[in-house]
Amino acid sequence: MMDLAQQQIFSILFAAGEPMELSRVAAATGMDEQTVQKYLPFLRDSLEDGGIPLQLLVLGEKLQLATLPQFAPVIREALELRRATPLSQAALEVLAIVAYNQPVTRAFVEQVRGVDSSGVISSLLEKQLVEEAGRLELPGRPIAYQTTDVFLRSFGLESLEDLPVLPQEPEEPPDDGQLEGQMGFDQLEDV
Amino acid sequence: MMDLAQQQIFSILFAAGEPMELSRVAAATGMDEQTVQKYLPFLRDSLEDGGIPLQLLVLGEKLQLATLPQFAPVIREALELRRATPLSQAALEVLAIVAYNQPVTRAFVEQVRGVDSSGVISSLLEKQLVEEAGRLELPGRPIAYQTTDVFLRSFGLESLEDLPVLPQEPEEPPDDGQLEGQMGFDQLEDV
Amino acid sequence: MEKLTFKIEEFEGPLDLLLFLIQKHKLDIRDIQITQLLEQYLAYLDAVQREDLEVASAFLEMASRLVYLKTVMLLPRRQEEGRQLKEELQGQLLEYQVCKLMAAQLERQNQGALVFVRRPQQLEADHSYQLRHPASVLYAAYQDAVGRGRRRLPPPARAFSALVSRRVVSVDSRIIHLLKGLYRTGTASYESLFADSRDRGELVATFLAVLELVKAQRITLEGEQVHLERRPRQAKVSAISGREEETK
Repeated sequence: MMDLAQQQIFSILFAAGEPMELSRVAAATGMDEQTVQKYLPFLRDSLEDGGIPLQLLVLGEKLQLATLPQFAPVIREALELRRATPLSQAALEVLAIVAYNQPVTRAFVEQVRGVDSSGVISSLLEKQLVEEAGRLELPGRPIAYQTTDVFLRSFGLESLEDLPVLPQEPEEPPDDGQLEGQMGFDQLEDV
Repeated sequence: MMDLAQQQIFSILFAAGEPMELSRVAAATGMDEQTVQKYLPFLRDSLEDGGIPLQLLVLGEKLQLATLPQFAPVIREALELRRATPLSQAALEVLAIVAYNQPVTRAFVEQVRGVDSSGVISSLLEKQLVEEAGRLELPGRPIAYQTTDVFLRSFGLESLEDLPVLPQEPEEPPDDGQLEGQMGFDQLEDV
Repeated sequence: MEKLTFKIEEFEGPLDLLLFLIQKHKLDIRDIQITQLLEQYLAYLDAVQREDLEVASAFLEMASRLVYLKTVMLLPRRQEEGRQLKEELQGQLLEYQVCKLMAAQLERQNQGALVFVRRPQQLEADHSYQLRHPASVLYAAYQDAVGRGRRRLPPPARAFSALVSRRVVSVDSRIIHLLKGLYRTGTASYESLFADSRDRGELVATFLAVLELVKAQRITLEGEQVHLERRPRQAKVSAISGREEETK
């Protein structure tokens, strides 16, 4: 059973639809941010206890209510939505590059991929998976890109910190032969 | 506690946002309309029992979930705080391009910036900084955009004439509107 | 994976293709044999070209890069440069390999199509922008947007009115125009012939007109100068063919 604070937070998030800054929720309800934060687990419990088929998403500094995955088919049916075409390999690659290196320029993306990527970036912008992040102080003032809330939501992430860890590069071949100019520890100790 | 049928109806209405035909809810969930109708009181009870601050509206043949009136002030507060976000670099650029070249199409803006700008234009429309200015007599009859009074107010301008003057373009094409075949002899003779 | 025939569209780019070849031939990505890789790469491009498919320029660029790399590595005095170039390529391949791994990971995590959110509830609230800024920020933003691309600024909307009304600049009209001018002056600089062309279509028409006039021996080009032939060897201006060039 929701108490008043939970109800206020829930009402705001329901009406906003889009991700809403936690700080704004706090300001509007007159709580401080820590207090709002403290209420989130209780809100989640209330949803679950009431069998309300919604999830409370944390997307970086923002909060959003969304439906549960298992109801996707019935929602899609009712809203007459066509099944979304899955992201192309190219789109996933560009997303991965932007996600792990943001903010990045188009030139950077193209350097990693070795091919022109402007069309892919446009389509990601359109899908709101990436957005502009201003311009970089580089010659030509290129536009930088970053991932969005939609990206976090689409990939089930609460923040960029949750991105899967990059695979560790296998260790360099064992260095039985020291490289030129490198000193070993024993030598150092001898000094 | 909601059962599966209630959860399905709730999920559809949540995602729809707008009022949704009862018949479509029925079709999507595989129930008949009477059954859906029969579930509505139970759904209301579940919302109440869980302290969920939502009401189920029946609008003619349509259904909608909406917030409760007593939460309107806190919702409005939060949504209005949200509006006070300063314009992004991308938004400023699009606005400047529209301001200096209006009426312009989205394609024009995108050609100048070299990047998809549809999202930015929507957000400027919502903020009432730009508005539609009819359609241009071009292939595809694209929508043209122009700046608004809100724009003038936001930038302290009395009229568009007050926009800071851009440096003269050295290669501005002559636009004295000479017709083909009328021009050129004098220039030739001058050589 | 081990398909004998493959299409270029299956690869996201030359790096993708190289990784495929490295994997297929079990090469060591940390110490690739350039000669071997180059052979396979070129064989692949050949196969694609035999199918009459256009090979994207990025693939050709990589081919030339590999050829250059191989050449440099063969030259005893430039082995250091060769080593660096090779390391650069290997680094790029490793980086791209990581990118592909992450893309695959993201794909597994993608639930974008399963989770729905609401559109904002319509409030009677005023959504108009409330902040104030000095107008100079517009000026700065415009400069940023246009930036170095200033010269590539698209023509303003009014310029399209011509396009829409399908304005046609015929080569013939340009021939007459050029001749009229030259009859008065006898000679003119080559560049001046184009001085009054307002758009690309007109430039093209003018250029074609010049070619036609040269071919018909009505004018001669000497360096930068264009001279009118006062005594045409052919009585008629055969250049006028009735053909029309549309503006682009």
